[in-house]
Amino acid sequence: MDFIVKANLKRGDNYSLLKLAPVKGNMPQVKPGQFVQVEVPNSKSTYLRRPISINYADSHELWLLVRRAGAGTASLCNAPESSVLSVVLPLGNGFTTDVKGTALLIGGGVGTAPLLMLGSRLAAHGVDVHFLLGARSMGDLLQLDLFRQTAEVHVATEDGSLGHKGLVTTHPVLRNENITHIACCGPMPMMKAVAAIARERGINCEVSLENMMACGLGACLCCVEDTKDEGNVCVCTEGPVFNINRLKW
Amino acid sequence: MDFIVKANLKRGDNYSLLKLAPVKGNMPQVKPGQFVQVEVPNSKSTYLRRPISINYADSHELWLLVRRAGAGTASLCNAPESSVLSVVLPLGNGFTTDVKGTALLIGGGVGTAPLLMLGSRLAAHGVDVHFLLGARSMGDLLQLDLFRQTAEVHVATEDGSLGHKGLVTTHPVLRNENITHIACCGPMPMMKAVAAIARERGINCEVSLENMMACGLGACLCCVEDTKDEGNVCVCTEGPVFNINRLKW
Amino acid sequence: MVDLSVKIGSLTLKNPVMTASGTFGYGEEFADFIDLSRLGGIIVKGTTLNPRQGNPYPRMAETPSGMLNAVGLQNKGVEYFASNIYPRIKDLDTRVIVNVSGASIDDYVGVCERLQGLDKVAAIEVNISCPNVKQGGMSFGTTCDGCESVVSAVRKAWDRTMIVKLTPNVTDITEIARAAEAAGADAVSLTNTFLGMAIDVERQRPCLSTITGGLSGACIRPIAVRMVWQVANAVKVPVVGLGGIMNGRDAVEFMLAGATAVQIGTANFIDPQVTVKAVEYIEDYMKRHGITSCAELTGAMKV
Amino acid sequence: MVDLSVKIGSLTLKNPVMTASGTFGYGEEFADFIDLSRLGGIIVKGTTLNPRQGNPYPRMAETPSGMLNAVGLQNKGVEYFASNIYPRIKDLDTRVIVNVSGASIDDYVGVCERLQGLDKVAAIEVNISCPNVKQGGMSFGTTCDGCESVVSAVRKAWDRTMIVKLTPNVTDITEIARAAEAAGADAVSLTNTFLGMAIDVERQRPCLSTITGGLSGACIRPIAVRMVWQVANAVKVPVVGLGGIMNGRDAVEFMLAGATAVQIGTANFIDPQVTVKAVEYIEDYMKRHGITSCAELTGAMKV
Repeated sequence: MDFIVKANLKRGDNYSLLKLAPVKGNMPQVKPGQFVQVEVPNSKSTYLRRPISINYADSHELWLLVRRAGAGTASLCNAPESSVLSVVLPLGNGFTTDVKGTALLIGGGVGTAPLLMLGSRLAAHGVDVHFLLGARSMGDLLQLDLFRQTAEVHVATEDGSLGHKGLVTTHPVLRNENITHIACCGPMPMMKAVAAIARERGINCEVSLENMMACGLGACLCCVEDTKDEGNVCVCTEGPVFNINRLKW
Repeated sequence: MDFIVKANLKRGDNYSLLKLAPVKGNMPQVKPGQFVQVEVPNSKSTYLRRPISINYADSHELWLLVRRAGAGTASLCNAPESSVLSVVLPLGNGFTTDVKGTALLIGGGVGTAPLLMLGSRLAAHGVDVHFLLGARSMGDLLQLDLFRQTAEVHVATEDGSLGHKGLVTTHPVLRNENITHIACCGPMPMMKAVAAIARERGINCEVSLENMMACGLGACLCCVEDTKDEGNVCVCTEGPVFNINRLKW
Repeated sequence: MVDLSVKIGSLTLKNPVMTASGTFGYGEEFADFIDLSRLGGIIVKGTTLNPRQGNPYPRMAETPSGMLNAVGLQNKGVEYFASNIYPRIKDLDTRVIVNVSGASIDDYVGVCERLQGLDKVAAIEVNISCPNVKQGGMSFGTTCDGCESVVSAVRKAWDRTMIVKLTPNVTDITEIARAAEAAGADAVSLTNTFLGMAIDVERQRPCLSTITGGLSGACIRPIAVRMVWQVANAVKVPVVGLGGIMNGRDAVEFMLAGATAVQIGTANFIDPQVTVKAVEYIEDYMKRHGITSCAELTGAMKV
Repeated sequence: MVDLSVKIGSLTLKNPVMTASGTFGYGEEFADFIDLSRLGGIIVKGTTLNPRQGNPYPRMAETPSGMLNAVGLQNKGVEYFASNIYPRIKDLDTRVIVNVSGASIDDYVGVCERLQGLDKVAAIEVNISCPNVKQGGMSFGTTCDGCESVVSAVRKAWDRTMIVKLTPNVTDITEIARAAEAAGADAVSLTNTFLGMAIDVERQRPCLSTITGGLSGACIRPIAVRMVWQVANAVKVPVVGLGGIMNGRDAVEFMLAGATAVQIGTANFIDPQVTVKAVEYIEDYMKRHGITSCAELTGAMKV
C-alpha cells in the first residue's frame, strides 16, 4: 500500500517522526503493537524492507517513529515530504487491550513508540494507565507531551537529567501494588529484567520483540523466537507481542 | 573530488543540466571532449559510476548535461540542489583544438553536449565554426541558444519540426567545400555515417565514443575499441575522442 | 493472444511463474496481497518426514543485494502437512507442488509415500540442495552418485511429476543435472542458495547461529542465469530457473537462457505482489516481441 | 601503536591491503588519487608469455551490487612488461607482485623464468582461475590435479614468494587449496570471479561478447568470506582474502574469517582511494578493539 509522507519531523539527533497518509483508500484498522514493513527507497546498501512499529494510526493517518540505526533506517529518516513509501500493514498481533485495573506500560528508547497508542486505547477503556519511560538522557525521551496528554508519566534516565536516575527497573512506580498488567517494549536486557520482576510479582506481562525479519508475513521463518508451547515461532505473525509465559526467558 | 549541485535545470522530459561547483579547491583544467565519472547516489540498482561528458567547465564551474537513460542517470537527473556528488575528473584525451580553417561540429542527441565547449574554444582561436545539431524533434534540441551565441548553427530534425528535415548526414552544410575538420559526437550509426562521408571527402575527422566502461582510468580494460595501430585500446584513456583513421570502421 | 501455459513433464501450468519453496509459506500468507489463482504454481515450504524445529535464531543477515538465511527446514512434518495444511490449500486454483527434503533416502521416500495419497499435489520438488542442514540436504546434491541415489529411489515412490532442485555449490552443475535426468527426473530446478557467510565485525561473531547460510536475492542472479543456460544446453528435460528474480524482466532473462518456467523467491519478501506483476510483465513482453507461446521464449537468446 | 605489517611466506607487507590483479592496472593509473607507497602491495595485471588482445567488446555488464567482465587477459606479454613497465614501477615504495597466467604449464613457467631476473618483483600470484579464456585459466583451478601440475612446475621456476589464486567455481575449494599447498604454494588467494552471465532481454542477446564472464563486486562477498573461512581452517599457509571488499569494514571481515591479507578489486573502479581508506580503517579498528598486530586479527572470529 502506498503512503505519502505528509510530514517528517526530526526528533533529537537520531529519530524522525514520519506522518503518512494513504495515497488512495482508507487506512486499515490497526491494533496497538502492530507493525509495518516499509520499503526503503534510495539506499544502496538496503535490500529488504524495514519493520517499524506503529506509533499512532487512525482512519487517515499513520505515524512511524524511526530510529536512525543503519543505512536503511537513515534513508527512511530522510524521506522527503511528499515522497511516496510502500508500506505493508498492519502486521503482527498487537498488545492485549482486554485489561482491567492498573496497567504499567514500560518503554525504553524507540521502544516507547507503540505504547502511546496502547495507552490511549487502554485509558479510553477505563484502565488506570501509567507510563514508565526510560532513556539514557532527557534528550532521548520522545513525545513526552503526547504521553502526558494520555496518562500519568514516570520517567527514568540513566544520567538523571529527568525523573528517576537509573534504569526503569529501579523506578519506584514498579512497587505500586495495584499494577495488574505490564506491557513492555525496549532493548532486550530491559525487557528481560522487567519480565523477571513481573514473574516474581505474579503480574501479567507482555513484551514486544524486535527479532530481525525478512518478510514480516510468516513466510521466511527468519525471525523466530523459541517458545515453551510450540518451539520456534515467527515473531512477525505470532508476535511481535508475547506474553512472557510463552517465552523461555 | 566532491562537487555541490548549484543548479539542476530540467531540459525537456529526458535531460537535466547539472551545474556543479567544487566543494573546496579549484576546478582542474579541462579540455573540450573530456569526461567525468560521477558516483550515483541513492540508486539501488546502480553499482558503478556513470561516465558523463563535460558540457562546459571554467575555473569554478562544471556543467554536465545528463540524459535519463536508466536508473543510474535518472538518479543523477534528480540530484537535489545543494547535494554533493563525487566526481572523478578530468578523464580522457579530448578533441584536438589545433584546427585551422572551417570546422563542422556535428552532434546528435545528448552527443551535442561536449561540442559546445569545443566550438567556443575553436571560435576563440579564430576557427570558422559551424555546428550541425541533429535530433528527432525540435524539443530534443538542447541549449540551442548557447550554441547560437557561440557560432553558426545548422539543425536537422527527423520530423522536420526545426531546420532541415532528415538525418544530419543529409544536411546541405555537409556540402560546404571549405570544411577542413569535422568533430562528431552522437549515436554510433550517425558517427559511422559521418566518418564515411569524411573519409570520402578526405576531411580530417574525430569522433567521440561512448563504450561502456567501469573505471574510466584505463585499469579495467572493459571499454576497449579495436584500433588499426594497436588493437584493443581503452576508450577512457586513449579516447573518448579518436581520429577516424585509427578506427576499423 | 499469447499462450502463457507451460509444460513441466506431464504437468501443465497456466503460466511459467511459480513461487520458490521457503519464501511463500503455504500460499495463504500471501492471499491478502494477490489472487493466488493467477500463479502458475505454488511450491510450498520444504517438508520432511518428521517435524523439525530448524536452527536457532539468528537465521538471517542482509547482504549487498541479497540475504543469507539459515532456517534449516523448520516444518511440522509431512503428516501435519497432510492433515492440517493440505485440506486448506488443495482447492486453490493453481498447482500445488511440495518441496521434499530429508536426511536420508528413506526420509525422502517416506514423505513421498505420504504425499502419494494427496490427489491435488501436482508435483514434488526434490530438494537435494539445502545448505542449512547437517545431514542430507546439499550433500546429496554435490555428487552425481548422491543425486542419482535419491532421485531413483524417489522415482519409485512417486509417479506424478518430479522436479529435482539442484545446488549451485558445485564445479559442474551440468553433470549433476544429467545424473538427475538419467535417474528419472521430469525436470530440474536451479539454483538453490549459495553457501555464504557474514560476520558482525564489531562483535567479531558470525551473523548467523549456524555460521554459514544460504545466499539468495538479486546478487546471485548472474551466476544462476549462467547455470540455467549451461544446464538447458545439457539436458532434455525442462529447466525451472530461479535465483534472484526480482521482477518480470528477470524472469524473461531466465527463460531466454533456457528456462521453461521460473520461481520467484526472496523477492516475495520485498514485494508480496511481485509474482503477479511478473506474470503481467511476461504477457506484455511477449506481445511487444510478437511471441505467441512461452515455448518460443525458452532458450530464445541469440548467440 | 598498532603493527599493520603482515607476512606472506617470506615476504613482509607493510600492511594487509593489496590491489587485486586486473583492477588496478600497473598502479600508475591510480597515482593521481593515492600515494601508492601506502599500500601493502600492488598485484599488477595478469601477465602472459605472449601478448594477448583479449576478448571483443562488449566486455562488461553491471549487475546488482556487482559487475561481469570478460576482458580475457589482455596484456602485452611478459617481455613488454619486463622492458617497458617494470622499469617504471620497480622503485615504488610498495611490494610489486605479478599475476601470472597461461594457457599451458610451459606458458606459466616461461613467464616466471622471465620475471626471475627482475629483482623488485617481490612475489608472483599464479592465476589458475581466470574464467574468461578458452585455454588454461580456470580449467587448471577446478581440479586438484590441474592445480598441482601448474603449481609444482612453477615452484621449480620461481624461488621467491608464490601465491596461488583460486577459483570459487568448485564444489570444495579446500581440496584445491590443499593441493596448492602440497605442491609448494607459499599462500593462496581467493576468490577470483564467479562465472556468470547476463542477457539484454530487449535485444535477446548476451550482454558480453563471450556470453559468460566473471562476476565481481559486493554481491559475491558472502560467498567469498565463507570460502576464506573454510580454506583458512584447511591449510597452514596464509590466505589472502578477496571478493567484494568495498571498504575497510569488509577487509576486516575477511581477516576475522581467517585472511592474513586482503586484495581490493572492483571497488577501485568506484572509489580510486578505497585502498588507502581501508588501511586507515583497519588501523583505527585495531586501536578501537585493542588489537596490536594484524596477526591477532586473522581468524579472530569467535564461534
